[in-house]
Amino acid sequence: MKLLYFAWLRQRIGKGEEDIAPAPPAQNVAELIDWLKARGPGYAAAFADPKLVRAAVNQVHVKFDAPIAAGDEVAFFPPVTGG
Amino acid sequence: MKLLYFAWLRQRIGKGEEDIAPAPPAQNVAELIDWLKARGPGYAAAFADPKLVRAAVNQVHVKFDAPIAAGDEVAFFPPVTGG
Amino acid sequence: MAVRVQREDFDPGHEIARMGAADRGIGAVVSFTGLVRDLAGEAAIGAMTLEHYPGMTEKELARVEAEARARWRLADCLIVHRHGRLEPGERIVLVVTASAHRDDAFEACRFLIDWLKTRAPFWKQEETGQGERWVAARESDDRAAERWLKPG
Amino acid sequence: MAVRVQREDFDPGHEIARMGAADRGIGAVVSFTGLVRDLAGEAAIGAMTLEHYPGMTEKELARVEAEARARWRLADCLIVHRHGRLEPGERIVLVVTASAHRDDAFEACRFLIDWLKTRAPFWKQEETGQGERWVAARESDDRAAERWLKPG
Repeated sequence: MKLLYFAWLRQRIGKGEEDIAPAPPAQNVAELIDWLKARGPGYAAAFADPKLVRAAVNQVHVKFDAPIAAGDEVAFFPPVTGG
Repeated sequence: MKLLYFAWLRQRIGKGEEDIAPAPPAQNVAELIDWLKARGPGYAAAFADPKLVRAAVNQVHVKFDAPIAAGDEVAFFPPVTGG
Repeated sequence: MAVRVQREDFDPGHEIARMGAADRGIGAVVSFTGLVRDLAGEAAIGAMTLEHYPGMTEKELARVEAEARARWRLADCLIVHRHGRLEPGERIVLVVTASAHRDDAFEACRFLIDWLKTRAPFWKQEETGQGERWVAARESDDRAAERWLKPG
Repeated sequence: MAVRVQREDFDPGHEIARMGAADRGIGAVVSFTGLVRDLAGEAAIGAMTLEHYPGMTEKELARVEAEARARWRLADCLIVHRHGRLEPGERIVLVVTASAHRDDAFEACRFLIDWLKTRAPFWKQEETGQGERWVAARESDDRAAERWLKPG
């Protein structure tokens, strides 16, 4: 599973992307967040308030109950501020 | 009194402007239209359907009950179609 | 803040760039460019001639522009309207508005074009295969302008 | 119909002229140009850096553009969004829409900028006198986008 982090999530976690193999034992985005929070203080800080976090699976905006699978690209980021 | 005609009113009347002195015996725009209609067939054709005509006094849009005076510039034209 | 009535063409890009560069508080520049279409209703248009009322045109455009500045927070705005003979594809009118935020710039730009279409003394005569004809005012333009009379 | 994500500046005038010249049935071209302001809230901005999600950005912009084309009659439309470091006064984003009539061009242009502000994965980091900070999403942007969800 390929994970991507943007903006202040990237800064808190200390990297912009990582490949995790075997894939984490998570059926959906919410479970993946819980699994990541246990990985270390940077992850815990990044996901401390999940209301500030948005997710995309395979480059499509999703809610936290969206299912995920081993080959997916999952991205986490703050609400967007372009334009 | 300076009178101006635009678009198809100008074409029907056969001129774009004229000075009328002494000023026509009209207290308002409606009376001026009645006076003009009696001047000849071009004028009668131009003002045949007053609903198709708009007026300005001293370069300000007005309704037909607007008062007019000897030194005024009065213009007649169809509804505008710019832009 | 300016109003120009002219025969000559104008350059929307130049006006947008100039307006955006004038003030570092500007976050949004909206432009409307009106072009001569080759189809008006069913008849193919060869060209059109825009007649106007010199003197009154400038006053009406300035009045409309002052109204927009009173209703929205604008850093700048510009109306350029051409007159004379124009062929399909040629630019007729340009409205550019600049503001800190896009709401004001969009609303004011839309107001200005809606309003000048019913207030500014211009008349279009089209050249078609069947001869020349004066363009009738569109009810939809009246309705577009009237919605700005309602509060909110 | 195009979407571009790039570091380089763009030229609104060139895009407006190109779009207007493509089709003699186009009567209205509307553009929105977004610029970097030097004041965001109270703090003076030295510059900002726009981070984005390569791949997803282009897909989201294309999706938003397809939605606009489905909802309005557009002859053409274009979205250009920059990323990287930008200073006050620099252009960030351009939306241009072209249609036979101004209603469609205005509505679609407004929809596109409202929608891309809440859908396109860009994040702004501002450089202020007190250091760098990430710009928080504005509730007003969410509301602006949400109004397009309502029918009519």
